Amino acid sequence: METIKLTIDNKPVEVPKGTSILHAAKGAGIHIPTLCFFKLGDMPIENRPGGCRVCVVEVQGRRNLAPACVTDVTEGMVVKTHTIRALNARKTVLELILSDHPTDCLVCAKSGNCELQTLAQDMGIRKLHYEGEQSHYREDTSPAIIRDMDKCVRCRRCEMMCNDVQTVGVLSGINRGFMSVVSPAFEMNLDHSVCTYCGQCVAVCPTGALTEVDHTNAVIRALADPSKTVVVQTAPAVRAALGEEFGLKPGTLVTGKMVAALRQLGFDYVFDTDFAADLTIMEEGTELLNRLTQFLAGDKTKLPILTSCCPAWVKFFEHQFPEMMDIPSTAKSPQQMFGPIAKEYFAKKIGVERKDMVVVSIMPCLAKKYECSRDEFSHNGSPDVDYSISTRELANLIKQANLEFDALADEDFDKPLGESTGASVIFGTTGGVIEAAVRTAYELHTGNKLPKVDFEELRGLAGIRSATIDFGGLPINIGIAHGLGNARKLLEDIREGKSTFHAIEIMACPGGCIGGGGQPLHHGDFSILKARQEALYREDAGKPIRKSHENPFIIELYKEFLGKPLKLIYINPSHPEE
Amino acid sequence: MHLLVCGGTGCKSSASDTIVENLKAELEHNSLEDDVQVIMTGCFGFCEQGPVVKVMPDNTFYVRVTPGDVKELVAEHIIKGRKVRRLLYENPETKEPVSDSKHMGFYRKQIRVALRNCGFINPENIDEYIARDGYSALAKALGELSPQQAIDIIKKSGLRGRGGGGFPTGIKWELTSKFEADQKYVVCNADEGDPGAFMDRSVLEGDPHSVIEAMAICGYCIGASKGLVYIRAEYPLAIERLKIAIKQAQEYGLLGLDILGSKFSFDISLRYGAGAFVCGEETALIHSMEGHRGEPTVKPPFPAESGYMKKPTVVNNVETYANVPVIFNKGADWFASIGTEKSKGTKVFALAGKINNVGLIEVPMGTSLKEVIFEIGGGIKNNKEFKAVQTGGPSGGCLTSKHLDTPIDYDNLIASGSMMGSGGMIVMDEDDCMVAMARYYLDFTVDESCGKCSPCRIGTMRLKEILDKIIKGDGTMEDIDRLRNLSSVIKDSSLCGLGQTAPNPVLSTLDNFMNEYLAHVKDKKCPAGRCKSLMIYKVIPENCVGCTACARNCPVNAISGERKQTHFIDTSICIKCGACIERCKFNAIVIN
Amino acid sequence: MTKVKSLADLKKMQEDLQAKLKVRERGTDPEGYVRIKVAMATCGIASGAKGVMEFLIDELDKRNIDTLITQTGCMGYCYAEPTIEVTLPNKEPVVFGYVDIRKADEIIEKYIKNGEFVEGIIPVNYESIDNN
Amino acid sequence: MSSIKVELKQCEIDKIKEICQSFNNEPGELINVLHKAQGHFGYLPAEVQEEIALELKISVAKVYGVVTFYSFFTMLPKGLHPISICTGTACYVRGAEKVLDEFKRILNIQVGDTTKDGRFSLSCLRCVGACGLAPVVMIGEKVYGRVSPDGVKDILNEYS
Repeated sequence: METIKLTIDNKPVEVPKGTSILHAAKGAGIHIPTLCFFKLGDMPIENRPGGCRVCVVEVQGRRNLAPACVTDVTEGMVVKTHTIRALNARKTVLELILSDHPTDCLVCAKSGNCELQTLAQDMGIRKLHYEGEQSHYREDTSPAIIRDMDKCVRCRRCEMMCNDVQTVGVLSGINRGFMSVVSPAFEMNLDHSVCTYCGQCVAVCPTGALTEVDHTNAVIRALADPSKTVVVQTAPAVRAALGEEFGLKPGTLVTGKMVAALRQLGFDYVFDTDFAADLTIMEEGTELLNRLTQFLAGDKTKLPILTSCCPAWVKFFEHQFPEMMDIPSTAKSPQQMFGPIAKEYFAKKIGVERKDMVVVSIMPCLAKKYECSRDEFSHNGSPDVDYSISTRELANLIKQANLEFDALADEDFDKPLGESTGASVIFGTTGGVIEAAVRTAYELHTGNKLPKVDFEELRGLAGIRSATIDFGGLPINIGIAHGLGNARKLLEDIREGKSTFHAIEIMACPGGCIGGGGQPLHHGDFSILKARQEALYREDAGKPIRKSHENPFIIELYKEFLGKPLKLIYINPSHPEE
Repeated sequence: MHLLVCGGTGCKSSASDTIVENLKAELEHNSLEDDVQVIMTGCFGFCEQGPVVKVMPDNTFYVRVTPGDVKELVAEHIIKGRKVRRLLYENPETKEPVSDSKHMGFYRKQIRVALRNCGFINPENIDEYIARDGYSALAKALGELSPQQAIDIIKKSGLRGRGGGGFPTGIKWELTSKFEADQKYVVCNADEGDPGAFMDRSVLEGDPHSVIEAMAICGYCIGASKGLVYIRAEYPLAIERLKIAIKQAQEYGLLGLDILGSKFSFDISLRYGAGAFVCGEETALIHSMEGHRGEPTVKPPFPAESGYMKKPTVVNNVETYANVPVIFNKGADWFASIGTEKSKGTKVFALAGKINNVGLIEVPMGTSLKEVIFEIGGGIKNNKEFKAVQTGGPSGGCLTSKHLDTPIDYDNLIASGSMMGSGGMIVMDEDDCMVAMARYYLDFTVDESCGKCSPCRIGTMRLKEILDKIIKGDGTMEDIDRLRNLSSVIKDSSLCGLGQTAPNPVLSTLDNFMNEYLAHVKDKKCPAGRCKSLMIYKVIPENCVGCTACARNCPVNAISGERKQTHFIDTSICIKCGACIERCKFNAIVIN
Repeated sequence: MTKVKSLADLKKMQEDLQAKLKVRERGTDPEGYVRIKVAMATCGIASGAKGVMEFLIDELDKRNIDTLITQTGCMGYCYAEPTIEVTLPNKEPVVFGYVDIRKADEIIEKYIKNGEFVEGIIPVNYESIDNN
Repeated sequence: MSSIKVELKQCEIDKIKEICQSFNNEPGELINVLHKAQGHFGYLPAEVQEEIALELKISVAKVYGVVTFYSFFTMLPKGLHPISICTGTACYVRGAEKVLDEFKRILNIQVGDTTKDGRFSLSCLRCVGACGLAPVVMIGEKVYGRVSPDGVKDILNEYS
């Protein structure tokens, strides 16, 4: 590989051709501050509009300062990152940005986690020399996301996520000059747009401009209400990331501590969405087999089947591929399967009326907030799931309850809705749902025991993956996509009749739920996603039961309550009131 | 026989009116009034040696004529047919008197190269262009030169981009020619955006074929078969004429497939600007042509490598292209013989503002500001005092009398704190406030900033706010320091040329007119009397006769006083509209 | 319209057209046409050049003066718009500025008919490259 | 950008389709399409932008982003006689501001507004390139040069 030699702050550096000053400096242990720059892990996507100008450095012989993030190194380049000229420019630029930013840091949702705040601290800004008019925009509150564009720094990361990564196309730079900002068309509210609430914009926003709708107070009120039985369900991906909010290493599994914390918070029953994930596999797996049978009988329209457990993905195809609505599975998502099971089955079991039960879900996701607010998921105005809070909000609740998270002793989920298999744990990562489905579908279809439950060929972090699984002589082609942009490619193939897949798993967020919009911010560092993913596979490997259909409580649920699968379908939702 | 007397403002101020009267009287005296006609003309552009009298048809050119010379002129020249040698113009080099003005072309400060056909041919008729050597440069390139040889001619000519930056055109073409690609593009930037500049519009309206021909030559040089003109939608006439010209060129086969049997194919289509000054920046322009918001991107990659549709692209402006065919027809050496060492050829300027001869002029590089303003431009309107000339539009600066002798070229203008820009030249007089001028340009930049980078988006707003504060009389000395620091940071750290040059109007006025800033900040006065907040309207009791005209016309009833008594203006109510001053016939109201 | 197919074609065409144009510009046309060019760029049109051109066309026709009137681009004298250039047979072109209808009438009556100059002449103040 | 709501008739939708097709429904031609659409409708209401987005297969947000970037595009219908005051430098130094103030005063509207009767709308524009005639005002296609504040009333009277 061709390399380039240069010096940065008097240090000789040699890097491959095409490296930016920013990366070259990083390799030499020199950390140049950035704001708009954002690199999404291993994906070939980088946000470097060169707009914020916080990373400007002095390059010998150049007329003006160079933005380090978007200037490639050249042979013999002499870079100085902290001359008085560069420092003054950087500080002045930051002061300018702060001069068009509200100073309500103390009560900002992003405080402590705000990149702008950190920059101001690191650069020792103590006074704003340039104050003046600030740009103001209407605040926009949707079921999942709050946009407070007064806090926008025009880094355009959200725009990049929404358009380039997710291809949803809700956001665009609008207006010009001082009043330019990122917004949906006509500055409409997000809930009037085709936004999927995937929350990836929130996940990358450096400031408090994009935040989740916070339900922690509602949860606290419910917990404090003695007339309510409050049930909580925790999604698979939460346990692999929650620890990061308390300073634990990425990939630390905190399932036991999380259960302990939830109990301490006062939840009456601590259950697991994993249980519902096993249920999903039963429903979706059965549907897959039914459709496979019809497919093999000659009805080629029956396959591929697409997973439907990701609400952002569901909303995406509702808006973008309305003519293909019969392709996805009709199964509800685990969160929404859990709701009615808790309120109709479990509540009866413990003698609590539906109206006195509150179901809270802890999700790595913001779209789940929207999902539980959908009309079809409520019964006479009472939602199946009352509140969905993100991993970040849970961490906040735990902090508010003065719990020393790290010191909590591990505890177990309650029964019966807390019992789950290894198959359901891996729902939290890309490839996990389809692997869980394959484990069950294989055995149900062939009637044979799987020789090996781990399907390495379905794992990984590549945006689009495929594998062929031998179902006892019947080759089943599996496709996997995460990130809606990748999903779009697979869908377009289907529309054009080019797809050869029988089953496709789709997750809206890069990495799947481990990279969800409600997770602790990973700042584009895919090593964090990898660590979370490995943690989930570890938990799966350590489970005594690793196939959904072998979950004894699931078997009992069907026996006692549901009867046969295909009751928890998505479209025309019918409540299991038998 | 005709006697043409210069009626330009300069000559008029040195009694050319009297000369006309005297001439007429003298002719009448000699009963020659029917044979010889005295005509007052427009400006000869020779104010330096005015008043000027030209005798037709023999083209005798008399300079520094006084009313006292009239008798001799008539007696000698008209009656006896002998030229008055002492009044003849002297060749500055040979010191010889020049009797026939046909041989004194050099007095003319202007040479029309880019504008050679403007006002000469019918722009809607390709035949007239062809008759003026049109398309022979293209024919020469296609028939006799390799692309590299053609590029070498442009390089040798020393032509630099006329759009502002002054990048050598030949090098730009050469760079683009070296990148391999299945398609390349030739782009003409006709989104002339500097307020006060209209040379590109004039070229397209007056000589569209020269741009078309040059673009085709460029296409041949770099290996492009497609040309695009990015033109302001606000220029309907230029668009119309360009469309006609393209159609005619296509009909003649001078655009299209296999031009002049050379196997070279080239065609041109139009893209419209939509009112965004930043699209003058080439990357922003390219994004706009692709249907995006006109936001610039960081260079490199330069358009030469990755431009329109990510293909190698040359972007030049209209005036640059207009020079190209001449270079081929007259030779690179000829072109390089005009101008200064580093800036070759001529430059078109749009001369406007407080100047007598507002107009479009073209002078060799190296001409001084003085020659442009006081000779070609005929000096300052209404005999006011020259204060400054603004060049380079919102990216340029205000130059003062100390710069008048500076030869105009790219490098000198930058060294003086301004820039060439596209060629707007706005002249200001004593009534113009330089702080308000700086604010005017910042207002423009704030409006036109795309908003992509922070220093430009927020910084220009803050600059404007500080200037507003100073204009209102609330400025402090710290504000002046803040203006300086902020300006230097915006220049140093903005993404594109718009931001990098936006502070120039502030910096150049700070450098050249600090006294005006100080007057606003310290004395709370606007020396030019232009900043309303700093004006106080007062009645001079000695002059006021109590006619009540002012009070009756005051829209806010700020003036009180009995009839035939001295009036009084309540400054707390006064809105400084100036209605009272206009109505007062006794000069009894003044502004402090 | 015929296509110009080769370099030779263009040269031939150029010669023909140049000859024609020379006739026109130098006013050596045996027919003795008067040539008028009206500066019709945006500035000129905004100042009323169109009206002046229409007036000239109508009036010269009415007054039986054979004239060839064409439009052209900006002559550069923005301060004096509308501007027109009049070339009488065998004479040098003369540019007139501030030409409104009244002035146009005066130009027809005095200059075109009798060769008498009228006020408003704008001396050509630039060098054309043809002379170099 | 403020806007008004309209309902497109079928023939208007067809017109938009026709405009888009004339540019081969090429997303890169968005600005040309918007020019033509504005030429036809006089302005670009949200509904027109949505239809264009649909035809060119790009997001509405993107269309809106482009519309709001360029000052030539408007989402509000202009007055019957749109008045544009040139605020280019030449006009500025020759008193365009005072002329603008006079228009504002007489029409009792601000820049960007339309009079209640819909007859006049007021806007500023960059240089029209008629600096020799500064200050310049355009009403519709007609250019008025060397306008003084006193002359504003007479100009407006031409349209009453």
